[in-house]
Amino acid sequence: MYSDKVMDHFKHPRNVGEIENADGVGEVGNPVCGDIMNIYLKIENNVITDAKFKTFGCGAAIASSSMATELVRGKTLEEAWEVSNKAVAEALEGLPPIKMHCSVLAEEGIHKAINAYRKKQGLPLWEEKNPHSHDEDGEGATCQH
Amino acid sequence: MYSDKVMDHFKHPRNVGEIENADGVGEVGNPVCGDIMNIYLKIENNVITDAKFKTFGCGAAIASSSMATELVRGKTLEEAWEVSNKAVAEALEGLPPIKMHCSVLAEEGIHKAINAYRKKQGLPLWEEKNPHSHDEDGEGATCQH
Amino acid sequence: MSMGEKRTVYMDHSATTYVRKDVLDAMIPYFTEHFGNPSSIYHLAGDSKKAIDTARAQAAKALGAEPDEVYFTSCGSESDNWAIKGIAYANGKKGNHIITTKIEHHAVIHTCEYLAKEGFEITYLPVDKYGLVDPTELERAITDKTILITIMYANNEIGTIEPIAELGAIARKHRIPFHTDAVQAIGNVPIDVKAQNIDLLSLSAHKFYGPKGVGVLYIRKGTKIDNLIHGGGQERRRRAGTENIAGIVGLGKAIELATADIEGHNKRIRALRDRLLSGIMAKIPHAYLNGHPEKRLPGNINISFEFIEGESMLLWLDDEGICASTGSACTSGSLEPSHVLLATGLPVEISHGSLRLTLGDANTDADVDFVLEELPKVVSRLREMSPLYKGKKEGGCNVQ
Amino acid sequence: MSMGEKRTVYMDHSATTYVRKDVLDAMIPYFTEHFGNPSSIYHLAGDSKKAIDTARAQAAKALGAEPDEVYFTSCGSESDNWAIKGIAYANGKKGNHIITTKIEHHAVIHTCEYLAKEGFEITYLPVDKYGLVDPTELERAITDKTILITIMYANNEIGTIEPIAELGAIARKHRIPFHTDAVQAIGNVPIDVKAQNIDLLSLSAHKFYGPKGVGVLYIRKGTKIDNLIHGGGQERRRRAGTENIAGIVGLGKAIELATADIEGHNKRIRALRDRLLSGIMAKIPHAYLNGHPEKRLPGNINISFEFIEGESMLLWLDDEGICASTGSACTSGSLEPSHVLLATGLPVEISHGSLRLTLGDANTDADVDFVLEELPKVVSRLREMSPLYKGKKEGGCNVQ
Ligand SMILES: Cc1ncc(COP(=O)(O)O)c(C=O)c1O
Ligand SMILES: Cc1ncc(COP(=O)(O)O)c(C=O)c1O
Repeated sequence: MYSDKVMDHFKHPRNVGEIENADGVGEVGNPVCGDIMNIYLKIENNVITDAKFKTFGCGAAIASSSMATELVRGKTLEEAWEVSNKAVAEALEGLPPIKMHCSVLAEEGIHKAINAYRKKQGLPLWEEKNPHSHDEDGEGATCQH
Repeated sequence: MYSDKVMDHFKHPRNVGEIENADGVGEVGNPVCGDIMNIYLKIENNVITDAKFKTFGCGAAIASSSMATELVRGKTLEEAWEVSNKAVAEALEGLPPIKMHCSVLAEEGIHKAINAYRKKQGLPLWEEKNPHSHDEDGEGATCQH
Repeated sequence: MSMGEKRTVYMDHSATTYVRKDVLDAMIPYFTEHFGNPSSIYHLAGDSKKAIDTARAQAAKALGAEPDEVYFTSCGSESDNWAIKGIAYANGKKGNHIITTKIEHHAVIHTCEYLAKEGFEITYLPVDKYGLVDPTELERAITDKTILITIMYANNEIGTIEPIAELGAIARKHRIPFHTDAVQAIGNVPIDVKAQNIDLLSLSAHKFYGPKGVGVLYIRKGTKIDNLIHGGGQERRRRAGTENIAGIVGLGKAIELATADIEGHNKRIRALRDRLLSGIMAKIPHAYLNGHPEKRLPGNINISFEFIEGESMLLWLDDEGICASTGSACTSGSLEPSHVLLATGLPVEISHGSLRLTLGDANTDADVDFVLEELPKVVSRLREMSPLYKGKKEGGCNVQ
Repeated sequence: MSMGEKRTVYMDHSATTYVRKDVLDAMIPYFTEHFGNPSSIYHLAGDSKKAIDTARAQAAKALGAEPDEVYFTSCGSESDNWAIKGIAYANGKKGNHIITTKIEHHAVIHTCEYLAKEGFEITYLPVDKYGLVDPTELERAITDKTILITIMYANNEIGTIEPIAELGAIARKHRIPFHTDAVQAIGNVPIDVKAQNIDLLSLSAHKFYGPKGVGVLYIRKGTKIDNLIHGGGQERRRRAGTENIAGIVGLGKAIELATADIEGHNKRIRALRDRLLSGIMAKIPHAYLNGHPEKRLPGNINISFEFIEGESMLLWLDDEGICASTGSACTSGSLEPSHVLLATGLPVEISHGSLRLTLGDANTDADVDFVLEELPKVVSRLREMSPLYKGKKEGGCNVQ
């Protein structure tokens, strides 16, 4: 059901862990939904120098966290903000339709972490899309309560 | 579906044919029902000395005709009248429930032939059961129009 | 086909077929090795899933359909029931009128009768003496309450092939879902659900050298239909039940083989059939062909022999090793002989003497010779003891 | 069980089983040799008829039923649908109330939901924390409109075995037809439909080493029930469709073998299961057994591991060659995790971390050792990357 890339990132997840004194932390998801992602960013001169995650969730959730942290590393905040859920899913060589929400969660986690950093810095927050509204395809199942 | 005895009487039917100047002829059944039996009797001194049949019908109809003519040969009319459909079916080592009406038809054929003889002789007719009412088991399917 | 000591000539392929060796070979690994439940996520289940996908693609290709319009069922009867009840129950608010014909298989007729008891109105279209439905009759029968038209592709008894594309076009024009029972048609007629405007189609693997116990309902995308078997999420949530993987694999392989060269296959079967048919007609008097002379299934012969009854014919033929069938009520335990023969206007008494021979892949010229040798003997043996035949010869009790 | 190069440990027997060799051997001749349609009258068909009679007797014996109370279907789901809709539609004039439970298989629940849309009233009985139905609750739920009680024999997820004889006695007392979905029970629990007052019972061959695509509905003589699949006269006019002879033969053989020595079989499986269960409990903290400690299927283990999610567990286990399943919604594409676990009162977030291991005939001590080796690694690997686990350790975001 999963692409080789997803399986690779699931079995060998990159960047697992926490960053002590992270510059930005994004916590998204809900245990009731079956997935929670915590994203930790280290930011220097507007550039993400390190990214880590901890995730409770299915294979796609773990692989999406892994890929998302890979994708934002080394990027400026502006660039990182543009890393969409689609970009995550594509980098994973696709996700099953019912798993698209995992990539959405990863995007949200990055956004939350960046805004947490901006808040700390006293910078104006960037506008986050509504959580779980990224679902342009009508494909991503989202956990609604 | 048929007993060996039925198959034997079907494949090697006894007494097929007509009797010229028969003393009694019974014609029963209906082409619409899918079975017609003609029973021919030769009667001397109240005893059936010969019995033959012609039958249009299924395997059970042919076997029943064959067995019924066998059973009545050599019997007095009184004895022959008592040869019931059950006796025919039993002599055939059983008939499938939906084929019981074939034995009923054979009994009727014999009765009709005997009464035809009695009529010719100016004797009072014996009371025939209603055609197709022999169905005490509720098992024999009868062709109703 | 030879079996054991005694010769067996199987000419009842419309009743069911044996499973082809290559089909069985394809099925075997799915009983013991690739047995995983396709709903599971482990690798073992992946093999099952892939096998089902392949079979679905094979079935879709044979019908000119998309794979996700193919739903596996347990038999032709289930497919018919699902199509008819599913459409009826899902569209009950729009109307309650269903159009079918007098010559459908019982899987269609009895389902319609059941719905009639629940308040649906059923029109049974008549057929002509060949068993053909008249498209103008169909159009006349349509009302604004009509929610389903179901007409079989080819008749199982007399082999008549209906003008499905024409009938489908009429249904389409009136925007009424069109179902066809194609159980007898697969492998014998080129089918294209798109070109022929078919919205739902039933088929059953055991009629084309696949296994018993597996069928398909094709459902055109967008068709509003209720489920018949509710439960797990199998078949895209439309037909519950753990998939009969081996059966589905067999169906896929069998339909691929059956539709690979329909014309070539038909040519061979038709040649055998035609020789058998003309031989019978030449050798046996008072015999009438039922069904259409040309628009018929390539392997089908259905003949009525006057003055005799079908079951007794079958018993004698069986004794010679010939497997055939009849429309006589005497085999079935029902009082009425074949509703199909009666619908073509054949008198009841003659329909009792009908014989169906349906040829298939394993039949040979020798089989045809053998039947031509034996059948006339059987018919005359039975006629000799028939009081009707005597009547006929003497001009007496003439059945007609 | 070993397959090819890589070790495969199949512990998902409740999902489906492989076909036993002796069962497959029994089936094979019915594909190619004894393939005749049992509705025909020739000898070839006689073999099919006899084979079906034998299988019917085998199934009847396993249930303590009469052979003519056994109806072959295409799967457990069809049997459930037939029982529930058949009783509902046939008795709609008497009442419209059906009693079932919250932990039934979807084949029962979704059928009831379908009927609810058609105007039937459904009571879903609750269960206790072990998944047990309380007979006094059943009795309380009965009204004078109740026309059917349907309660599963043993639960497919948590393995809990319901007090069927007691529940059946209550149904009998109130003269309400009692159906039980015994799909998971066959071969694991001695069944006697007479002693246990069961009026209808569903089973499916692929759960006890028979083929997929064939099941049984037992219907007590005299039970008023509509057909689900209308058509030909098969199964004494109650279930149309040319019989899946090979499948039926397989079911018969499989049920005979599965019920020949239930106690002996259970003893072996239970020993393996208990060693596996206690090993897991000893090695992995924060693990909770779901289902009843004793009243459970001999091969069933269902455990929730806190802080992790089921699908990711399955993927890792699959990578090691271990086939298992979970009640997490993440495998199923539905939003809700297992309705069974929720009905036992397990919090949603914990039910996401459930693992079902169901042992079967081919499992060995080595398999148990292997799972005891690998599973703890998988759980701790996933916990290491779980933010909840960290929360737990630091007393933070504690799920409970
Ligand atoms: C309890 C229960 N009922 C019904 C079913 C459905 O059986 P089948 O998949 O054969 O339709 C299953 C198995 O999936 C089951 O475990
Ligand atoms: C035209 C037609 N429809 C439906 C069926 C039913 O198919 P099955 O026996 O597979 O249910 C048959 C065959 O028996 C058939 O010939």
